[in-house]
Amino acid sequence: MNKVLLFAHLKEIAGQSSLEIDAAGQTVQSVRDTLVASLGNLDGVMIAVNEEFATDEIVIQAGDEIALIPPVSGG
Amino acid sequence: MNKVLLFAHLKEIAGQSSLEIDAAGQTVQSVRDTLVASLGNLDGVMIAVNEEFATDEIVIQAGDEIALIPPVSGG
Amino acid sequence: MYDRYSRQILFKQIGAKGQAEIRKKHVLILGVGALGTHTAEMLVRAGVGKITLIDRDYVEMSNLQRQHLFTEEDAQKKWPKAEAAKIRLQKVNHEVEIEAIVGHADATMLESLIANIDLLMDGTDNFEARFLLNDLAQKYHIPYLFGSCVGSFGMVFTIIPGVTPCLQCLLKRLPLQGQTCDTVGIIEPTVQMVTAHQGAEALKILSGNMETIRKSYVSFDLWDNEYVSLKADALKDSGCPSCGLEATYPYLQAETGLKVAVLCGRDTVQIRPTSTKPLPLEPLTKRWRSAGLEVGGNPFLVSVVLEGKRVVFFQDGRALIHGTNHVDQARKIYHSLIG
Amino acid sequence: MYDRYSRQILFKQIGAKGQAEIRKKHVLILGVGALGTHTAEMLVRAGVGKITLIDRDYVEMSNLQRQHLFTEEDAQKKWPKAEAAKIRLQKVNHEVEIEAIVGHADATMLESLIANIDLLMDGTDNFEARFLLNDLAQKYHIPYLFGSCVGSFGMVFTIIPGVTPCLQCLLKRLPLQGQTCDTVGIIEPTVQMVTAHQGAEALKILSGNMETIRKSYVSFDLWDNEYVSLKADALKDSGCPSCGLEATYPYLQAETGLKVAVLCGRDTVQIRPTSTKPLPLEPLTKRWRSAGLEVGGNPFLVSVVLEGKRVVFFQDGRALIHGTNHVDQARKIYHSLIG
Repeated sequence: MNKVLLFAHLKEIAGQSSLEIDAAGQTVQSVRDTLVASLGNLDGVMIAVNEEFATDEIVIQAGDEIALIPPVSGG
Repeated sequence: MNKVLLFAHLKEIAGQSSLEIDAAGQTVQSVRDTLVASLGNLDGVMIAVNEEFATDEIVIQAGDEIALIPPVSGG
Repeated sequence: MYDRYSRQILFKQIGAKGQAEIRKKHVLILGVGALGTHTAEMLVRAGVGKITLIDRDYVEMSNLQRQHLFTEEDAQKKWPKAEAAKIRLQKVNHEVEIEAIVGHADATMLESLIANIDLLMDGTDNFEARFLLNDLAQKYHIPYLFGSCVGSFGMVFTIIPGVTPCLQCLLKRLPLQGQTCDTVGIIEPTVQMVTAHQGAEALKILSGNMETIRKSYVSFDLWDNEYVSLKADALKDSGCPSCGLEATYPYLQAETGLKVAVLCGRDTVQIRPTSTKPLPLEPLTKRWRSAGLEVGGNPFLVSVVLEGKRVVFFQDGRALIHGTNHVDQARKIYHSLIG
Repeated sequence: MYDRYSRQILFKQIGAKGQAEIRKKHVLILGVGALGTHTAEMLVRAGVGKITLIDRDYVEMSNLQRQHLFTEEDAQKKWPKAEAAKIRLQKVNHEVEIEAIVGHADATMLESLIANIDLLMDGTDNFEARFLLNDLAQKYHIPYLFGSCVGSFGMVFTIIPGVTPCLQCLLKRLPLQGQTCDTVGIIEPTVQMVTAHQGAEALKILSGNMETIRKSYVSFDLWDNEYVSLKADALKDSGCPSCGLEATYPYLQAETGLKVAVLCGRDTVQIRPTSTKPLPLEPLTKRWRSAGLEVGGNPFLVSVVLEGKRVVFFQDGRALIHGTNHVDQARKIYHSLIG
């Protein structure tokens, strides 16, 4: 299983601050495509795996911690 | 072995930001007494084990990460 | 020990040598809102040589909750933010040279200012401006300190051309802005958390301590007690249009046409003519007054109410149409007033 | 949407209800230096009901690098910090009631002020004052936001009586202060990093969001890019003299005798009489002038130079002897002037 940490508005959409999914063997792009169903548009949302930003083709291993970091525009 | 993270002036005294020691089986108090030789006075320095402050009688396990947090008075 | 920078010089990673370096440097801060007022105050207190402040907006009461440097009087007078900040900052430190520019920063303006700039600080509230800063940083090899926040959530990243990934590498495209200050608000500590990081990075860069630059991307939520530090190296893209081998700096390309934009979080539309010839504010004021309209203002701008909407015209020809998000309605009101 | 607190009300964890709570609250900030000026400005901009500011010191040039609210003019006039802060803060927000107290805060003074205080904020620069605040928090069941910093290193902890460990549980005794502002300096972003955390915790407590209080002790180094968050529950001590079952609040016990203290980071000795009857500043000024001494001052204090040392007397009888760390030399100068 993989823990998915959520930030900013993604927490509100999910109603919780993290999700549990089984993403072992999937690419980052595939995880993104899957999560769109529950979290809505993820354009521009950066994905980190084990505290490191990952490109779309990286393959997730069992136990990897995933984090979704949306950019926000305020300032 | 145990990694010991150092903060504030302890880094300067040690000349590095962390130490490696073998503290398995020792209490926090015993680690404190040992480190005084290399780091000088540790009165008031708080000791955390695996990101949790520990009382003096807690016994360190192999692989535990130790952190030394000195209080500073500025403000 | 009575020197005003003594406590910063005592910090040995800066020292007298670093302080002398800081005094030589020129920093450009784009946006003098929440982030920009905080970082400007830090840099001026720290004794930087010169700062250039750019902001197109004026002070309003709803700014005061999080934008330092400004007072109730600034809001009552609708003083332009860059000018209001400059007045306060010169009282804090007259030794720092402060250039205040009231206007919309486009590629042409920024490229005309870029000579001798040592650091670009992000005080903007939209990603279009951030991508422009990012391209500017890459083209002219100047460090750029990205920061942004809403609510209790914020992020910060140090962009060093040739070393770190750039904003384009990280985000790929202008992100959809799900959350704005208008929809989810903001608390002031979030701003401070971003500017604490931006400020420390600025002092490292200006004092010549490049080896301790923060390499990771920080994202935090102060309300939920979260703080993550994420390695970003893997996102550096050799094909990136902003920092790659064949960079074209897309956000610096020439622009044409009347610019109309809905402002994030303001219920306001901005209209800006292509040519920036100065508006004749005095004759316009007289004409509107004689037409029975409610007109106010100061040397920098004129405020006039039409059809229940407040419109503010700046000397550079820009107008803000308040109380609407409708571009067409805004255009109509604009043309009704200017002809 | 033009309400001055609109962006804070839009933050849904606060909302209109939380904002109304914040408006009712009274916060005591002890110490109006680097931390205190930052948190005071945040609370005033956020629209808290009332703040009480206590500081014994006046503004000097070397403060300006990190202490917000103050200007060069404040330093030139040696204006007391609490009063200088109040003047600036009322321009930022006239709706907030601000009480400025120029004086040394001991147990007697603080206990006389404690009624109706909802929160204690740490703006102090020494642990004696912090242990006093900690005992006060425990005895009167008031949250206390501990914070401290030097260099690029800082720490912050939220103390809720009956819930979290207290400062005495964490430190056991007054720590030896290896590092002071005088020995290692400080950079302003470190201050902001501490006050960003203190500020968010303050807004949670004041708006009634106790469930999101930060439980862990944060320690960070902005220069070395370190941030740790440490659970502290294990240190809560049922035998603690400040918060245990048989608490005696040792730092609130009665004090006697002339108080002489070397001030951290100032090359200064403070002397304070036990009885705090007001000093007759005018007659003293005349006497010293007629003795040919260099005398200056303002309605709050008199500054006089003797034997090359500058001595500042406050209305409450305190004196600061600058340019020395020697208690006996300071006493001698003090007695030479006062008799």
